[in-house]
Amino acid sequence: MDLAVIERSVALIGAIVVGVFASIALKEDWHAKGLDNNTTKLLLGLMAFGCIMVFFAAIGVIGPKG
Amino acid sequence: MAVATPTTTPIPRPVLDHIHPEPTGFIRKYIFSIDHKIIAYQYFITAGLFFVIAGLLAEMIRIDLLKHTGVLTPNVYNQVYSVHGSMMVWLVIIPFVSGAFGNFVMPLQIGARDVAFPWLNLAAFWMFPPAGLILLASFAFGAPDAGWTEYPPISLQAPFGTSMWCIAIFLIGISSTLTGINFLVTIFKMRAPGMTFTRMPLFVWASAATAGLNMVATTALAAALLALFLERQFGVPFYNPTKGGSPILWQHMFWFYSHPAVYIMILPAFGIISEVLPTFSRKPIFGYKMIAFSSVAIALLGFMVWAHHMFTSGMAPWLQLPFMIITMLIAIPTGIKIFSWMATLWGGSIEFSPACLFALGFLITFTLGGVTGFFLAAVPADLHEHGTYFVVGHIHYVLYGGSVFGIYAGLYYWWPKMTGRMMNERLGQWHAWVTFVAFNCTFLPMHWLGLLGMPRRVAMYDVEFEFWNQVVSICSFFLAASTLMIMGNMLWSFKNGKKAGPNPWGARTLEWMISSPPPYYNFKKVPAVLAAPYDFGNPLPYIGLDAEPGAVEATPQSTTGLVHAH
Amino acid sequence: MAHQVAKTKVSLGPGFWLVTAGILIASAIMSYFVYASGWPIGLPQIAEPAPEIDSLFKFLGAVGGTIFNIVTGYIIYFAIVFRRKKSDPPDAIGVQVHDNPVLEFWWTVIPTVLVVILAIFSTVIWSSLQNTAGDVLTMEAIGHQYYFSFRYPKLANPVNNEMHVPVNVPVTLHVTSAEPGEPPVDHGFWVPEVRLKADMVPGLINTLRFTPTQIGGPYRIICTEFCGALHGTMRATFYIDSQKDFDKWFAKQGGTGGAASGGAAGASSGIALAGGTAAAGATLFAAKCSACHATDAFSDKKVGPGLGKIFADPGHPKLVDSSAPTPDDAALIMKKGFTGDIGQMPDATTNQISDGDIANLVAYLVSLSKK
Amino acid sequence: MTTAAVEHGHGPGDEHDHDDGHEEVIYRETTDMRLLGFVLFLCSDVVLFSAFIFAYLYLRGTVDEWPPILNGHQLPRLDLPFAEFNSIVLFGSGVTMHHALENWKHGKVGRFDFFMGFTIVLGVMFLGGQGYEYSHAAIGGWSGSIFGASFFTLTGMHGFHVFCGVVYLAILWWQTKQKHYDQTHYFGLTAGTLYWHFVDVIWVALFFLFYIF
Repeated sequence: MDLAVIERSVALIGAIVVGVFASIALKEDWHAKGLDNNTTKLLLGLMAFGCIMVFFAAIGVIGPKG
Repeated sequence: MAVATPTTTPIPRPVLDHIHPEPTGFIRKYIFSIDHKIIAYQYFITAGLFFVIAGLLAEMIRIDLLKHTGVLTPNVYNQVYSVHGSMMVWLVIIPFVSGAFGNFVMPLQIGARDVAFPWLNLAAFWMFPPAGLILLASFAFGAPDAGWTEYPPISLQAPFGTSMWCIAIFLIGISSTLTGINFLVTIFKMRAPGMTFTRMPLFVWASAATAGLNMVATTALAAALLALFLERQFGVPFYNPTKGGSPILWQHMFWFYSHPAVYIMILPAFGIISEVLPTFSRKPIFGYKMIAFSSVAIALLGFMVWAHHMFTSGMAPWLQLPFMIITMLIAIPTGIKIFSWMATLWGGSIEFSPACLFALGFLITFTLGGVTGFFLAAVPADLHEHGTYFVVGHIHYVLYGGSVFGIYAGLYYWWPKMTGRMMNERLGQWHAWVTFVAFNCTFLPMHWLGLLGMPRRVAMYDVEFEFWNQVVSICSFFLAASTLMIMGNMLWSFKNGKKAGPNPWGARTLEWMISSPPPYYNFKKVPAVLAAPYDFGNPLPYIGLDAEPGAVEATPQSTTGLVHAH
Repeated sequence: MAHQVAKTKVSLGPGFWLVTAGILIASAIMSYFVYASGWPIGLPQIAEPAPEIDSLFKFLGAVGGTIFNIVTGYIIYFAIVFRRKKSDPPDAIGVQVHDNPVLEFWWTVIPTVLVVILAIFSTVIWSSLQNTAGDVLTMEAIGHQYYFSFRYPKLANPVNNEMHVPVNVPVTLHVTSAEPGEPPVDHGFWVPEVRLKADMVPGLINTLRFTPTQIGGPYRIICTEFCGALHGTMRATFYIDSQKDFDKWFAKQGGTGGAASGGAAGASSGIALAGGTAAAGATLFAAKCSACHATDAFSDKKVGPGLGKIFADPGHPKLVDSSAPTPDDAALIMKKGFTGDIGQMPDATTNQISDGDIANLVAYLVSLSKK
Repeated sequence: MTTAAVEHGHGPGDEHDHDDGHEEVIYRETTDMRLLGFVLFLCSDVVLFSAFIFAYLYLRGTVDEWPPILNGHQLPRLDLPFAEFNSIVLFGSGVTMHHALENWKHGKVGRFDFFMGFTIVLGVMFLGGQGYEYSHAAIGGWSGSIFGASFFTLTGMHGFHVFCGVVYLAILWWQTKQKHYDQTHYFGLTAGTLYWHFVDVIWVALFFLFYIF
């Protein structure tokens, strides 16, 4: 039970940190051209979205109820 | 465009000049060669071998159906037709059209020295023979018997052979996925300077569309096969209704690949026809852009129609309508192709070489196959036809009368380029005629058998169908015999076929600008392309092409670019 | 131009229009025969919607045949007229024409129009197959290795390998495969003379709707999905009887008053329903039944159907003699359990309800239907 | 520098004498082709996962309630909090990998090593977490129900990809130690990074589909 609380809080903090770093990385090579950079941008963006999802899951906004 | 003028300045492409040294030693040269031509020859030989085996299996089917009670025991019969179908689709036609023709012709036509990833090419080929052997070996363990579609749940109860079938097809799937990736990169990145997309030969367009399909669709099949294998071997419930799975799920996943697979099999044949017809009617292909784009359109639409194989399987009725309508839409780009080919014949100077005869036969049989396809697309009609011999007739019209006729045309067309020797024209023409007649006598009656109530995949059938089945069987023996004619022709050309020279047909695409068989590096110097191919009136649109002496002079004097070396 | 020997004809070719006329006339004649004859199927049309489906076949045949004639005709014509003659020099070339926008426009538009017409026609026929009108006789066909069995309402046991339906009675046929205990395999149900087919997939119920119009038989019922070694031998016979003959046959099969649609075990439940009280039933229903059954219309399915108006519910499938289910039918189902096209329900022992409970529940259901 | 270019520009045992510029173009163009090939490979891999995801959603659609009922009991949901934790481990590794590549581009080999090692550690941690999850997921095992089938197959395939990724990154790291790459010739590292990001993104989908949805 309290293990779950620990996991949640770690995930919460982690989500913020990782999300921020991911967005920064995204912002940095936003103007970079080339197939590799564009693919990276797409993937990083999706990963940032993943962080947002984890964030909301951790604060219990989304996820199965009950 | 009347005169060939450079509309784009050819950029130097050092990577095109990059060459890996010719291997010495038999193994590296002929067994594990990375030369796309050698690999193409390997595909030709292997797929040809499987073609013979699968053909013999087909004759076993027809022998069984000589009597309405069946000749073989039902178990054997079911295994025979299932392996026949699987082999013809995955081990014969697909390797032939993309592995063999794609590998040999496509790099030559875009002026490349090899494909983008030669080692990948080598790896892709060497997944192919083992797959075939595994499938054949499955006979020892109880071969798959539920048809080439292997619908669960019955395929879950079949003996171990079906798991071997999964493995074999999975290998083939990986092989064609890798080939697809390889070809796409090759076509995108390795075209000769100045060869814009609209200057690519139409076979290259077809290869590109096919490669795309291979790359995307085949992994879906891999997933379906993996799930089937896991369920068979470890009881993981995906398809078994008694454990909560869904048999229909397999049908969705299987057909999501296997309908595009139909286009994987037919698009390269389209490409071959689009090369053969201009050459032998000495005319530019009619409506180049329409033909090229229709290939892409067909490839894209091909992904949205898979469920038309499942109209009777039990899906939401309203879903039937979109699938029916999109399926019917495919008739439009296909029709455009057919009409453009007809218009290419018009006003030509048509030379009835075997390749041309097969191309003409293709137009007729494939049109019929398309018409019956329309019968099957219309849901209410399909409710009567589904699972009958009408379907069997239809698929043989599109796969035999389509793909195989295209393969024959391509073989006669590129044989001189591949071997450096001519085949026997007369014998080839006989082959074309015999094949055409025997083919139609074999597969046309199947449509009526089906409509009158003969279901497919049966070892025995109602007695009233016996007469027509015997007709079909006898004609199929002639069809099989006709295959011997081209084999004999090949042997003949090896023994006493006369030297072909670089360009025996007076064709205008790049592969004919170099000696036959092509040298290891294909092009001594990679040429620059100034205009579209097929403009027979104009000088050849290639510069900097330092080919073998006497091959071609691209001078205004030579009207066709045709010069008889020797 | 450099190529002195190029064919420079402006005409479409000798006798082009003659050939065109020939192709069109041939197509017209062919289409006429398609409609005049039984082409392409020629089997009797023993039930709705066979005639509609055949009309689609004929239309497709006429259109497709015409397209085929046009393609084949012109190809042969071009091949003959534009062949390379012995006299032509080796580097003779054809007319150097690349495209013709007008032509290409038309041969894109005309097929598109044709496709649209065909799609509309097919859709119209398709929708006629979807109609749920009538729904008088609701029955089941079940595929086994290697025979068919047919469940009739009010018939205790399924009938094997013989399907009788009364003429002019709309039939709703639910097909499935593999009852519990059998190895699950696909089968197919096809009566060519009816032109309808449905796969019999284990764990899935597909539905065919048709109205027999011609007394006759036997016709073939054919399995059209591979179902094992003897798939080819899997047949049953199909008869369309007059209502009287059908009733006679039905009686011979042991059809009597009793169970509800879908065919649970026959006869009477033998439970004294008089003593039941609706109030006790209500509490029992909440405890035992409400998990699977709603108390509103029959069509409102939870796991089982809604039972609110079961004794006065238009949504409830009618029986062969179009009589509604009786309280005793309900009691019987609670006692014996139920297996049928609308689902399954365990029997009284599994549900742990006594005969008295059943009596109370029935009383409750009756009270619901009265509301 | 030249070693790198030769490694990449040419097949093994290729003997030309090239001037440097020519060599650079060769390298650029081959890298270009390999990149496209690699991205196409990722696309077909996406289809593989999509097919299984389709299977999962299809099967899920065939039952009235989710998780499904096995032997009369409804199966439990999966352990969401732990999954959140584990996801962050994987996403974090994606960020560290990104920084590893950036540092390599700027020639900061020391920091590259740090982040590379960090990435691999996180990857291994994620795999361990999956192992923990597998041992605790009480959903009737792989072959118990459609839930177990789709969950263990999909996450198993993803785990296999992660495992391959860890090995791949380790090899790349070793290659950097072999002076295989330099500041301008590092296609292998680009490919590794793309692959690792790809694995992360697949997990985003799986996390949503199995834990949230």
